[in-house]
Amino acid sequence: MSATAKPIANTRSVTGIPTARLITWWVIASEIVIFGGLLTAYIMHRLGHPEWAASAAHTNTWAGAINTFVLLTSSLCAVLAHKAADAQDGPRAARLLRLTALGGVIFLAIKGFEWTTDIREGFVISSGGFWSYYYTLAGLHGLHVLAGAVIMLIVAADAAKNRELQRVECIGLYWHFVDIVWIFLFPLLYIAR
Amino acid sequence: MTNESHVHHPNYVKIWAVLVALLVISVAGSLSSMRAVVLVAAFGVAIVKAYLVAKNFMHVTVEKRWVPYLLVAMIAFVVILFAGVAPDVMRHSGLHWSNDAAKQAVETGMKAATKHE
Amino acid sequence: MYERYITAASTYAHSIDHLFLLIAALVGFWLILAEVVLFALVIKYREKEGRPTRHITGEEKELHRWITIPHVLVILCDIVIVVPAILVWYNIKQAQPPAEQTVRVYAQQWAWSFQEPGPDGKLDTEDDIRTVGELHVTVNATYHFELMSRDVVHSFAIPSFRLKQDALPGRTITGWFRPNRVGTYDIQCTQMCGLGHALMAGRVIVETQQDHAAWLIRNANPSLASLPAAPAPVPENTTMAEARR
Amino acid sequence: MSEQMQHAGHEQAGQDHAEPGFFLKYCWSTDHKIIAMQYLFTGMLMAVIGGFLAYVFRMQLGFPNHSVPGFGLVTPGRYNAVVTMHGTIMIFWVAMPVLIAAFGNFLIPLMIGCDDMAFPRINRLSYQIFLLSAIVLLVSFAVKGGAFGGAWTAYPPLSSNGAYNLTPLGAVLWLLAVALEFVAFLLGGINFTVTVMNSRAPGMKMFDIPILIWMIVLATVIFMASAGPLIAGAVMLLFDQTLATGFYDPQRGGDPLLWQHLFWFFGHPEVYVVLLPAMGIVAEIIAVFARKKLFGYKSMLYSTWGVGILSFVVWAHHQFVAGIDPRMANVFTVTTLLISIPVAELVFLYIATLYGGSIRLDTPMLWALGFMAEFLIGGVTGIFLGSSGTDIYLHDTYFLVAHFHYTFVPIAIISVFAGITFWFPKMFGRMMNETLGKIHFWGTVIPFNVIFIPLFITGAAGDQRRIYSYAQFAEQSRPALQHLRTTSTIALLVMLAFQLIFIFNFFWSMWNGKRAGDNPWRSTTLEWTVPSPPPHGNFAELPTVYRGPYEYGLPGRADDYWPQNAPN
Repeated sequence: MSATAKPIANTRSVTGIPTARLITWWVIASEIVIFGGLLTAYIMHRLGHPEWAASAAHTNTWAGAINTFVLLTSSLCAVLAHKAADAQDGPRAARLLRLTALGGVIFLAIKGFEWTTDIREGFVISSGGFWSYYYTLAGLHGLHVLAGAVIMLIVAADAAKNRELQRVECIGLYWHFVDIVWIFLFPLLYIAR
Repeated sequence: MTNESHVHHPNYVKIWAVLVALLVISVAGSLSSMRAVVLVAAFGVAIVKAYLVAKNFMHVTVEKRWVPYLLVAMIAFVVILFAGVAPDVMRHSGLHWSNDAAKQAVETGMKAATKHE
Repeated sequence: MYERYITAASTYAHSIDHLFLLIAALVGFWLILAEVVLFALVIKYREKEGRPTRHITGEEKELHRWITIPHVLVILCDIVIVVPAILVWYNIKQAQPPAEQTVRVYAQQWAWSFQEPGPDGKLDTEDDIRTVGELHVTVNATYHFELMSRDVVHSFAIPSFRLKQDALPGRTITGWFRPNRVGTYDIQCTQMCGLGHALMAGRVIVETQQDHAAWLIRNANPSLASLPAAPAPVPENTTMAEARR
Repeated sequence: MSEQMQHAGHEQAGQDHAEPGFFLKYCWSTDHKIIAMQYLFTGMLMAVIGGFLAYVFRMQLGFPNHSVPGFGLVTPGRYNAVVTMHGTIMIFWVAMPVLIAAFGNFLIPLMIGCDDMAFPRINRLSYQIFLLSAIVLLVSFAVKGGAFGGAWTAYPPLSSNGAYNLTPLGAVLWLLAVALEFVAFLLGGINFTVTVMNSRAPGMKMFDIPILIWMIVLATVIFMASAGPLIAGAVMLLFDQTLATGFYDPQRGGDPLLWQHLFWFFGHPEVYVVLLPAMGIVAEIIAVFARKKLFGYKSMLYSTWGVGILSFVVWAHHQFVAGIDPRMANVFTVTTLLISIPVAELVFLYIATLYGGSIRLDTPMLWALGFMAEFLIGGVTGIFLGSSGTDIYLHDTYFLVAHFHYTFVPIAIISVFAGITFWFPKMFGRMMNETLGKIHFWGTVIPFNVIFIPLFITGAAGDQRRIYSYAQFAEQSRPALQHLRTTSTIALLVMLAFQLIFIFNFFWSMWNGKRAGDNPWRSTTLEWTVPSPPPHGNFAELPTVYRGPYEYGLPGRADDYWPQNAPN
């Protein structure tokens, strides 16, 4: 994994932003329109269908709030990992990244508990307009959390050996974006009624 | 790859504390019975939180100028989409058309909801 | 010119045809001009021994004029097109003249069915006439139609009327037409609607007032029918096959 | 998908220096040139399939209810599947992979002067996902119920409900294939953008980038920004098909119009996604063969930006009569005609580039000029459809079909042939045969016009599209119209026959063509400074750029061209 094995194209930086961070920004830009499209559809239907409020009342606001707290805290760990990586402290960055990934796992566990309860009460994805959007939006977001956590662990394994430390910041950027999406999903799915 | 830091690291724990405080506000707001309070506490706070994360954790403000422009442009495209679609999908009737199915769904849904309460 | 290819049988058919011709004239002029210039330049500047090319950046004022002037003219033509285009649209799809008759059109896989008022001239009364595949209308009367679909997206098109409107399930869309020529014309479905899309044909029969009145009497109520073999009104959800039986 | 991206970025970057085996070299390579060839050949294979489908339905239309040789009787269900697949394949599996992915992969690193893409393994992954998507699509022909037949626009509830489309499996596979294809192009496109932004040769400033590279990057950015909502929409449609949700089902709180909006919000920019690379190819070629600097490089660039941005605000002109609020149609008519402003500017600039040149009519130039002459027709006929008033009548008729084929055939066929004949020497180190090339050119372009001019007339006479037989329609089954349809079919057969010449020329020249040398066309851009075909790593010594890409015919120089990397 020496830097020379990379193509020179990868090491150039005409814009002044390293390629790894540049591609992360583009990935985030493309994710904005994906989530944006889904949220647009949901918001339009939600505003047009006041009766969905009754369904929305069944969601567990406390589970959503705890999950928001978990993600905010994991974001803190991610940015502290970035700080550690900037200080060339790979092992510390790795520890913090693993903590971030743990946050992601806790998030998914709470989500799993929440969905199990919903499904037990008979609210499945095909139970109505609100529930379809609820599961699709949270599911797509959960998939991003899962993916982020897996990548985070891979980056952490390298960072522990002080390798590829620039990736710590990139995965952090992605994680903060996932966090921001949840910051909007929380009021949209759990509070508005 | 340069390992020189391009950002100055603020006190992240303090920002996290502010974010958690905002979260408490939005949850507390949701317990209010006034619709306006709920909505402001929910969405006003969400925008502030998103801004804080983008500024302090993602360092958008110290990144090259075009990066925030790019992200805002993407949001603008979504807004254009919303503006173009809402007259047909969000509203249930318009000039010479009426979305009977949606109207009926709202009506029966609202009836069921009031009966429930 | 247009009528050589397809009859114009409604009041707004000609306004669409005229718009078509206007656009054809304007864009035709630009198309021919551009093609002529293109070919002329290719012929004029074919490679010749000893003739060097000219080094031009395209930012020289006296040359860029040749782009700017036609460009401004193109924008003028755009305005000349967009104003009548919107006017035609407005008159057909937005402004609706008051209805003399209202009919209901149902699209389904793969048939058109119609609900027309009986002799009393009102919809949703006992003497309503329900037909499948055939719409009977009076010439020179303004019709409103309420368009609905029972399953997927269809499109209600009568080429001779220059009429087209998609039918969406769950929605009622209102439109109008005023036939001005007696005859029988095709109704097409122009939105892919599944296996029988190409078989989803109908006919609109434009009749004189007398003929239409006679048709109404024949079909409105079997007990009033002058002919013993008059078909019974077709129930709303009959398929085409059943109706033909 | 970001997961795969980050993951791929994490693997070992080492290149085997020992001679790799066939599989590693051609199927598992991260070399941008090999990946370009993979895209090119997959695209060409899909073009053969798409062309065969065109042959099948044109035979049915030209000679109704006769068994089609090589296919059999075209039943209504088969007809629907064949037209649906023709549209889907030609746009997503021919135009996109060949124009953007193949030319982009091959040319971006060469033209900006670096050794590979910034993320070679993402590039490889992109092709692998693309290949998978193509296989999924082709498999759908073989499943129970057959391939999806609900048109390439896949409007629900027809596409979402198996009871309506009668191809429950085919519809799901179709949607999966399209979604996978989008993922492949998002991965590839983001890689393109990052490479061009960050990995340019020293000295290559914004306005020194060849216009083709600009256009490919703008196209991928437009794709990325417009595909997002449709990806979300596709997930919703997939759930409607498989999990019994009701996103698009009006009986259950959904709205079928939502899909139409999401689809066309992507679908219209998609036109420019494939148009821009095609125009870029043509620009490169006319500059070289007219020995001229592009007329107004910056105006060209700004117009392209204008087209890109405007393409996001015109989408509902595909839906004028689809049941949208009629007042919205006025907004979209105005924006649609606005787009003619930058496009007219572009066309004028292209034509003006010829002025004062020294034009050689080699095969690539013939194709490039053919593109301009034919695309003009496609462009101006769009005005009829963008004007809401005439669209009421012309919407979904063969007039529309002829219009967009006059845009898409120049884009996906003519400009691709221009690009292949132009860069063939660089790709394979040998020249293509000029005589065969010219025969193929005339044998393609003349029948192309004979196919589609009659269809303008049948469309104006009221022929609606996607109809396997007009027997049910009295006005449409007149013999005069049938003669036109038959003419069109025969012209298609002629055009297809001439493609055999191209296939022969392509493979014959690959091994037997005249050796090309580094710079057979005496061009200025960087890809012509390396050996043909370029070795692994492209440049023996990475170049430095001193000037813009189109310095032809400078007075006072011995050569009539001045390469970008020549210090003086």
